[in-house]
Amino acid sequence: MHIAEGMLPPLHCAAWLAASTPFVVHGARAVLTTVREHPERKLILAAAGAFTLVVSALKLPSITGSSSHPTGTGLGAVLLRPPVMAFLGTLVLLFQATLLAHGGLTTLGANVFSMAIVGPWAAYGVYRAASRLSAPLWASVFLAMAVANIATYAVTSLQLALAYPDPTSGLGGALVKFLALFAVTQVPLAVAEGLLGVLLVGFLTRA
Amino acid sequence: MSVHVTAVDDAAWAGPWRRIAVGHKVGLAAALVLTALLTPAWPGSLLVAGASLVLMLGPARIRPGLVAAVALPPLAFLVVGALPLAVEVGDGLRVTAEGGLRAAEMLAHGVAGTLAVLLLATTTPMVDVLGWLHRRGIPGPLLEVAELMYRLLFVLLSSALALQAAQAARLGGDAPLRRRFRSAVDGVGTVLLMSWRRATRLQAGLELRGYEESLPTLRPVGRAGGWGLGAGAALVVGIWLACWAVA
Amino acid sequence: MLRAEGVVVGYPGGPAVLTGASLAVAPGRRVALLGANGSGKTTLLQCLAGALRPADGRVTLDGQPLAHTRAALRAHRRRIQLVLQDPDDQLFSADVTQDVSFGPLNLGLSDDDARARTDEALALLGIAHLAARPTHQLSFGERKRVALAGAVAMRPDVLLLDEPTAGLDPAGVSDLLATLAGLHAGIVLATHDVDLALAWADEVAVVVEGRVAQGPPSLLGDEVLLRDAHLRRPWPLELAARLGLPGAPRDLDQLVALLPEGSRS
Amino acid sequence: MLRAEGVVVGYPGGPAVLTGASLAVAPGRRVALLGANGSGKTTLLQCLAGALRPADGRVTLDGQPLAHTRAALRAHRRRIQLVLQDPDDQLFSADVTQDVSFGPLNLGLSDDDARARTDEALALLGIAHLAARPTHQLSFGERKRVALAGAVAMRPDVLLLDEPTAGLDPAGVSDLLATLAGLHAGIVLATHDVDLALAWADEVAVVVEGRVAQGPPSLLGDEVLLRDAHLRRPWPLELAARLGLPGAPRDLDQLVALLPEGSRS
Repeated sequence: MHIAEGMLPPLHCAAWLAASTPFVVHGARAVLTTVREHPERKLILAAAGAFTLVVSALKLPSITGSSSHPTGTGLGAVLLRPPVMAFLGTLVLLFQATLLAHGGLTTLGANVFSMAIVGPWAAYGVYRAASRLSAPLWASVFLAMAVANIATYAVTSLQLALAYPDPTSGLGGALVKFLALFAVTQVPLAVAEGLLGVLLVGFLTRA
Repeated sequence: MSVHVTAVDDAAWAGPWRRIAVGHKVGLAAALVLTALLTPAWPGSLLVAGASLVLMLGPARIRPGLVAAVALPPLAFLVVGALPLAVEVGDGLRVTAEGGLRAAEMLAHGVAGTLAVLLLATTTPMVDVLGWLHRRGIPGPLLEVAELMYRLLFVLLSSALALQAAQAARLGGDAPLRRRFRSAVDGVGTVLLMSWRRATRLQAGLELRGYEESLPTLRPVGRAGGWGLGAGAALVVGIWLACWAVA
Repeated sequence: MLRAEGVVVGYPGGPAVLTGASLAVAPGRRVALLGANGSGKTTLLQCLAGALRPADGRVTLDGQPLAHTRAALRAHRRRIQLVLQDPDDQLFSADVTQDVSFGPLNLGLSDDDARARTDEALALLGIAHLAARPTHQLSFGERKRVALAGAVAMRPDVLLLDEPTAGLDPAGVSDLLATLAGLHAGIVLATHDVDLALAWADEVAVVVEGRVAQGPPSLLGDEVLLRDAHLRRPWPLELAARLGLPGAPRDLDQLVALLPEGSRS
Repeated sequence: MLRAEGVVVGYPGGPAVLTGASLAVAPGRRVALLGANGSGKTTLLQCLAGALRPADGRVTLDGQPLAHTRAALRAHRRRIQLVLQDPDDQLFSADVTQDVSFGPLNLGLSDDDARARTDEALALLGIAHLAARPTHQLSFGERKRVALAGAVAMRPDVLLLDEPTAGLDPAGVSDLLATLAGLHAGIVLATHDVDLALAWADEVAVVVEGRVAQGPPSLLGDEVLLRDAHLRRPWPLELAARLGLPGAPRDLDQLVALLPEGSRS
């Protein structure tokens, strides 16, 4: 779920950019260290980014009847770790903004924060916690994928609510409005994405 | 949607603005985006939206159908995103004139900003932007990852689209939801395996060409159009002056 | 009878690929579709399969024009199946049986019936031994056969094959042609191989400048047509022409039979 | 002189692919490497290119055995270039000039020299008009040429080409062969096409059961060898054998010249 260009006031754009930058720089450093030691990882990282982009352009049949686009950041976080996802996710968002007009440039910081930072970290945290509680693999994967999606959606709603607080009920009211509006599409999508993760693991073990 | 992935990029490669220096295009688009954001919706956003459209359809010679097709999805999201602004939550929900105005203003900023970004997207291939960033000091290995991603994107995309068409040809669309979801996941898994295979094979293929640590290539040289820079600056200044006059 | 009638297709921003292409495939006929790289062979096959909607002209099946509605396409795909050149564009399941059973299950068959169809298709293609193998571990030739089995399992009236012999060695090509001979379907086989087309086909169809010239295999002796199509003359016809032999030999045996006694020792 | 001497290669969990394969490529020679799918042609090319380290046997260049150290491999790749069958395994850059310039820049050439080399390679391959085109918009045949240009721009002593004609139409094949004739390098061309091998090569090398039989093109008349290799006899040799003609004609002209007067009209 991307915040479109122009939707956030200038100060908010700057603030989210400032909040995202350290994570992205940290991720970029991690990538630089990796590819200096293992140049072959460049290809794998590029393929992972390209895969994320392609999957985000594919339609999945969804429960609500309309088709939905999975984000895949949960899977990426589990496989590649969140710092790398912060960098790759930023690239993906940049590509989406300039190839598809999906998202935007001034809203890049905000989108990076929700999709490439909070989503992956939440997924990674849930996955590790579930694994530590010796949950079965399918359950850990389901939770990681679903939580990445839900966390992204919650942060996006918060970002919009902060920018546009409700005149009477303030931030809380605005947050409820945005959460409720996007819940229609995002909650089924989160479930679908969790299922996708589970089935994907099944596919990969058989293939 | 998937059609647009290549449509914007194709237009950017083929259009007459491809040859204009990237820095100038980035500068113009950035100035327009910021103007859309910083000036009042009337007349700032309106002027930015108009200027972006005129530039795309005029000198940059982008097909109107393409602009419409690409602008539509973000527009839909903008409209949906603006709805809550029109509604107030107090004791129940209330639509107010004030809220409607706020929603309309956000919509105006959004449409103008989106069109300004599209001006860059439809005239400048992503890789040109990456090359420009390289000259601005972004470390080479990071940009190489981005460039490889750009190349692999098209390789994987064509396979993924063919895979979807092949599923449809075998009546994939007629299966019950459960099986449709399942085959969609199998498709995603196949593309994932393909990504891995493509990456390792490209690695091997590049090693044969002498790849060890870096991937140096010649960079396309853009033509700096002096008058273009001046006209762009004049345009943005003009919009600001108009806003000041209205205020 | 499957027909393309005056089909026009262009891609956005480019010139038209097909400018009025017509092709007829009678039941059970073997048609070789020839043409240079980029001539529009694949595009024409996609139109015939209903995967692409022509800008002008139409595709008909038994005289009924194909409408691009969901129901009409479904009915069309039950009878017409296209097999792509690259099996990796078509195979997506974890194992062979699962992949081949995809179509039959989508036809609404029961699990048992779908399994029977799948086994039958694998047997016809001579790959019953691959049934339980993971798809992604097969060799190129094996993947091509699995992709073909997936189409055969739908029991189509017409099979459209895009370069099925590309990348196969001579033994693989012979095996494949022998397999195709055992199928009860009309076949349109797109290929670059003029010798193969001459030896195998009931009819040939040459894509030239966006249109199609269809006729008997001896059409491949027409020098002007071949030059325009960027193809060469098949060697039996070329040799027969050079030696001034009468008739249109389709392979070595027919050529040798045409030679005067004196030249055989 | 590039040589493989008694090369043995196996893949984990499978039988050996090459069991003692030897091949010699003299400077400037054109060698056609033939064999069935999966016979080990590609594996042998990879050994020659230094991409694969044989379990036994060795690869030598001008008598020097190839060591698999980083420096030795780098030196080897400056002189020996392998072009893979699938161009998407070697093209990585956004546009054609960028891609082809990688090798020369990697050799340490200046931007100007690299640009000159790139332009030269594009001109040699007849694709100067593609210089500024994005890689992903090219057709398959065009991408194959760009991949080849990337290797040619390195000015190698030997070019190893894995199925360079696969997927090309007859005109594309002729163009490619004409282009190759203009290069000053030894060439090893792996192919399934026995007719092409016979007409083009100075020498042929047939991979059979893990070993290589190398000899003059007339070797392709050896029925036992071809049967073991799952190949067929090229048609000029087949026809000459059927007619009991003396000699080994390599193409139509030579075949016609061999025929007795009476059979030409």
